[in-house]
Amino acid sequence: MPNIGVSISLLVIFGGLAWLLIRSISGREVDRRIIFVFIFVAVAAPLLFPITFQEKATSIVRDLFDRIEELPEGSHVLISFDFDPAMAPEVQPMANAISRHCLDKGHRVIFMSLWATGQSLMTTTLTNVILPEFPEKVDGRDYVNIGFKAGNEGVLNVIVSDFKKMFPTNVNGVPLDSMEIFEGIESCADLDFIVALGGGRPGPKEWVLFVGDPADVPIGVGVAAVVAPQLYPYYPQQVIGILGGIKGAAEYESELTHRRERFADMETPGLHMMGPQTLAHLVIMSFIIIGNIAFFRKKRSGSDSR
Amino acid sequence: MNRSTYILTAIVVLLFIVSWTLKAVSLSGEVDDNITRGFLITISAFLTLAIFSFLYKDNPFYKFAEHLFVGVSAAFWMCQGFWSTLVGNLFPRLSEGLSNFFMVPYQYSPYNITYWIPVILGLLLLMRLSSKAGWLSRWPLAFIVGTTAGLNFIRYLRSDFVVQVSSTFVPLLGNESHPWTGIGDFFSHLSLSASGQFMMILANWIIFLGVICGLIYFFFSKEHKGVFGFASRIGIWVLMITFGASFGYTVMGRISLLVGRLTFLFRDWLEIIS
Amino acid sequence: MKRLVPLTITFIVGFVLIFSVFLPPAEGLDQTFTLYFDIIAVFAFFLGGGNLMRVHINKLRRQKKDWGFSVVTIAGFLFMLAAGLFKIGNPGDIATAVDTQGSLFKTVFDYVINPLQSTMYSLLAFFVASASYRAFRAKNREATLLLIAAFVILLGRTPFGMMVTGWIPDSFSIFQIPNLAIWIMNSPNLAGQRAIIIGIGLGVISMSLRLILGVERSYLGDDNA
Amino acid sequence: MRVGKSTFLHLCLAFSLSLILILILLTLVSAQEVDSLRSSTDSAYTIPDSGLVLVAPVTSLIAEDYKYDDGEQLKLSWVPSIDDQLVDSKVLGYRLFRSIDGGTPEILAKLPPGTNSFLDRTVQRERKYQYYLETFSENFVVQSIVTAAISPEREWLNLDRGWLFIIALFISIAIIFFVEKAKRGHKLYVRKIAGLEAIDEAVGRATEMGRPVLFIPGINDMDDVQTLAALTILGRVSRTIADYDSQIFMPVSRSLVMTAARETIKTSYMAAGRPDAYSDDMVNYVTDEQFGYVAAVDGLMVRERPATVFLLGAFFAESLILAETGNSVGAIQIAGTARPAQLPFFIAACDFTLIGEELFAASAYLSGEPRQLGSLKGQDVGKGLAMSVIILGVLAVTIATAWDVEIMHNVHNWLLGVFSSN
Repeated sequence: MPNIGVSISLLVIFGGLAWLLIRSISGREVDRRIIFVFIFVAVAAPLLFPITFQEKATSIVRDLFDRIEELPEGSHVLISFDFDPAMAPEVQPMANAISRHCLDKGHRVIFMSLWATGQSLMTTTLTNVILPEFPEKVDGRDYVNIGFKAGNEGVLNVIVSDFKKMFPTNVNGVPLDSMEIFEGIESCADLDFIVALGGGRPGPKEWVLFVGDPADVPIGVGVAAVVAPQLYPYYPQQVIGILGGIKGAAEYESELTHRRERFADMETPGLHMMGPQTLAHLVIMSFIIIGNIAFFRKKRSGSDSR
Repeated sequence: MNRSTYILTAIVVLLFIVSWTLKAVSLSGEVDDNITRGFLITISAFLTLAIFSFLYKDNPFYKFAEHLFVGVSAAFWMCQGFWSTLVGNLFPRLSEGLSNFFMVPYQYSPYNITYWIPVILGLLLLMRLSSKAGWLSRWPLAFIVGTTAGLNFIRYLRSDFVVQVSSTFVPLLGNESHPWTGIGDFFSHLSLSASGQFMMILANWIIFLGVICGLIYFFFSKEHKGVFGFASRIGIWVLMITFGASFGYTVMGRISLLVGRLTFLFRDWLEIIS
Repeated sequence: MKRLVPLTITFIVGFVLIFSVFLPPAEGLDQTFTLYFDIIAVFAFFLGGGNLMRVHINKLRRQKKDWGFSVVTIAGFLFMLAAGLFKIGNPGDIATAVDTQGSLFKTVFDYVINPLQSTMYSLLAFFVASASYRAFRAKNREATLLLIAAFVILLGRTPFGMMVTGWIPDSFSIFQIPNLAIWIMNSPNLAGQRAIIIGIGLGVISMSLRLILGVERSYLGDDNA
Repeated sequence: MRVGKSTFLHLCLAFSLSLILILILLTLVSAQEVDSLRSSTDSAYTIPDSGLVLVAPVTSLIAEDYKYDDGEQLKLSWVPSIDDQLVDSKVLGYRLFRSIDGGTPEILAKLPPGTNSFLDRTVQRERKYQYYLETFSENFVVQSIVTAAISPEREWLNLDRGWLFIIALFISIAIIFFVEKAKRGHKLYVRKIAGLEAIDEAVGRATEMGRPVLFIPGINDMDDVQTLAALTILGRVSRTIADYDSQIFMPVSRSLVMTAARETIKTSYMAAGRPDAYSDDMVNYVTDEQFGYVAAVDGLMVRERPATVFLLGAFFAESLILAETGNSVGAIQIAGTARPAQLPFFIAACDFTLIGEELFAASAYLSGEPRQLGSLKGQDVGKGLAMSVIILGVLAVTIATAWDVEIMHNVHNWLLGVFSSN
């Protein structure tokens, strides 16, 4: 049944594209609403009839994975959820995969957020991933959720020298001083690794500028694809590795499923989402070609008539 | 509003009720508040579709969603500002009574008095409402402009100027992983392998020259002629490649967002995928 | 007087903040001033929210076109404001977070704001396609470079890049599309980004200086113009 | 009172110079050396009892003043116990004790194995502090020797940032120098910026078509310099609009920006001699929510069909939504942002785009005032500095890595030190 669905939708997409190609050879432009329809079909069809492709991690993703892999057990890792529901489809799979990886390696994980909207997404990761998959881990010892604080970069400015000034308690009002996980942690400078997940401001860039550089803490980032190129200048000196968009998430997932047996059968939303991606990219590339053909035909006919 | 709009609205309302009912029925086994939940999921789906309808053209459903969005979200951020900035940060430094009222711990410090500065400036800002004393509202604005200029001067100097300059110190003849071992070796190992020495060296040359030419493009006070003009042409080409590459790279993220929304429609609302 | 005082305030505040970076006893000033800014911004909400209400109430009173939708805005605003300020339905007391699960505030956020926000954002998937269709044309040399770079990266982000060029031997592996894509991202793209970022740094420095020294005062209304 | 610009500038300069002088004096005063205090290295081993997991104490415990701060921190460093190993470590951790003014020692922190430093942020300048560390295993505890009493010191100047200060000073002086030079009537060349040349025409077109101009100052608040840049451009643009008698719409997403923008437009209209034509309704606050704002602006665009759209300031994901919608209603669009991530979309969908630095230069360029143009020349000096340093650094690191030349390594490291982010 899915195969029939796949075939029909592929037929619709490619047939339509061929038709538009023929039209464009006579120099005709395509209405933008037709493009919208194609994008809709290219994304919807693989969702209804799933197709997945294999991914292999690029070095920029593997660097981040290896860093978490090589940290000694019991290291303090801070994961900051600086994104909103709109970015969640891209960034949440990274958050889940990295949280799994850290906890499985026995690191102590501190969750926080600079975005008001990040707090509920953090709760999503805690309730959907950590509680069911790591029942042996104890809140306050192995991980802690210290929640959201308003103030954007201001928050970073403070925690870079003093954590408890900004976050006196965790999200449930328990003082941080009373927690085992915070022993020896006064500020961000005492952390072993920071993973900044986000895509807006404040986000990974601010973490690098306000915390990573001044306190000299290694930072790995996971970002929405749109801001990843902007972070390349910081790699590899100022950031350890970059997960860019859903492809980065998919690569991390495939690395995790291949290199840590425990996760061989885990859910891989990132990998699943690559199906619609591939088709949509194909459609956009086709439209670029169609647009150029139409453009050159028009230019030629324009110069002919002159 | 013409007749067809009324008919369309009636149909949408009907579909809304049908969806609500079906959703409530399908949730009845799982949750207690299935009627509320059915309503909430249906309204989410309705709003999602209302926004998508804008792609075709402007219409009353989009207008409804837009106006609702504006009203609700403006209040959302105001409440956030009230609870997190005023209650969370100002009151604990201003007054013990207010702190106790809102049950936030009072933070005593001899400098607390300085927190009257933003309060006074904030009140001056409200002077804008008066036609006579309106000019007083320029003071807080001047304060803000000064703050922004002062803070960003050093911030950008450090992160955008100093650090980016020193990150551009790239070796042009090889690095630790590809050490330079003489011109003979270079030619005998010449290859176009992505991880080979040649591509690495080429990349560094492009970074070096690209940054220099890019900066030349931004020169304001020198005419872009001759060698300088040539370099600035190279600069704009490098910028164009940058823009093209960033654009292409971004597409993936944008598609993901649509995937997220369609997943909501197909899974949470229609329940046709799992 | 009306101009001297604001200019002096800007100058002193800006200058002090720049120097605080170099003086350890004054180093906390940037945090303090950031907080001051946030507090002033909350006061400004009165003006903003008041203005929003005024505009829509006027529309309603004068029965302007689409006045019916203004009712939606006003109702939504007041409803959410009440839900947030009085913490309606909040399971805890006054000290619990305003967006605690179960509160009316959080419910409206989850089922109204969130879907609207994400859907609006997802429109980009469509616009990115229509923009690339229109803009990526080989009109001249610059546009052609833009087009080629975009195309290579797009191809490199899919498994097709590897399918089409996977046969290329290792010694020419730069021509494998995914490798080329990463190389473009790391080399010319990085060079361009850096040139832009350094330029921005200088632009901000100069702009800040102009503001602090009162050379740029068009935001206060320019007396020369 | 009307203040001459030059008088004000001179006042500023005088004030700055005196401050710098004071700073230099302060450096001389505060340049005293603080000796760090060392404990003697080894303490005696306890005679082993059977069954005890014996561990060695930490050695070389040093307490010293933290540089550079306001006298709020003391830095402790030590060599961890030799029994503190990555694998099969006998050491379970350390306990740090502190006594204040010779009082009874109290526990300050429990530290995990592998720690070799600690920053005590809970100290005061008037007090004297002594520290010692306990190394503990499962059932054994050993103490290090106690450090000598020490108080934290306040440093008046952060000497780590000396180079940053010099770079800041260099660029500032270059800018001020050219501002002054231009003021004295020295002619300056400034290259054309296409997007800005088009402004008059774009506003004129709106007037001809009888459609409004839409001005979007980005979605960030006044704490972003890009918003300030947008407002300074608004000052010039609204002047043109007032002169042409066009209509302007300006929905904004921040209340403060609304207040500032009204002030800006109002003064421009007054300067144009048409205060009666100004109305507060030109600028309206919509919502702080990013996409709520975008939804409203999109709606406004398709309903009001502006002839000209300005998208100047800090933009995020919404850049393309706005630019595509503007394009679909046939508006001329002039965009500009210093968010590198959003520039490609403006380049693709708008008629003119101010790239990064050009956004900040725009209002100076539009003003046509020599002083403002002088500051652009000053920026170019900054670019010259960047280029020379890059060339020098690249040369140094190339020679250093290729032929391992000692002096070039030093040059490279020195440059990295000068251009470092602390």
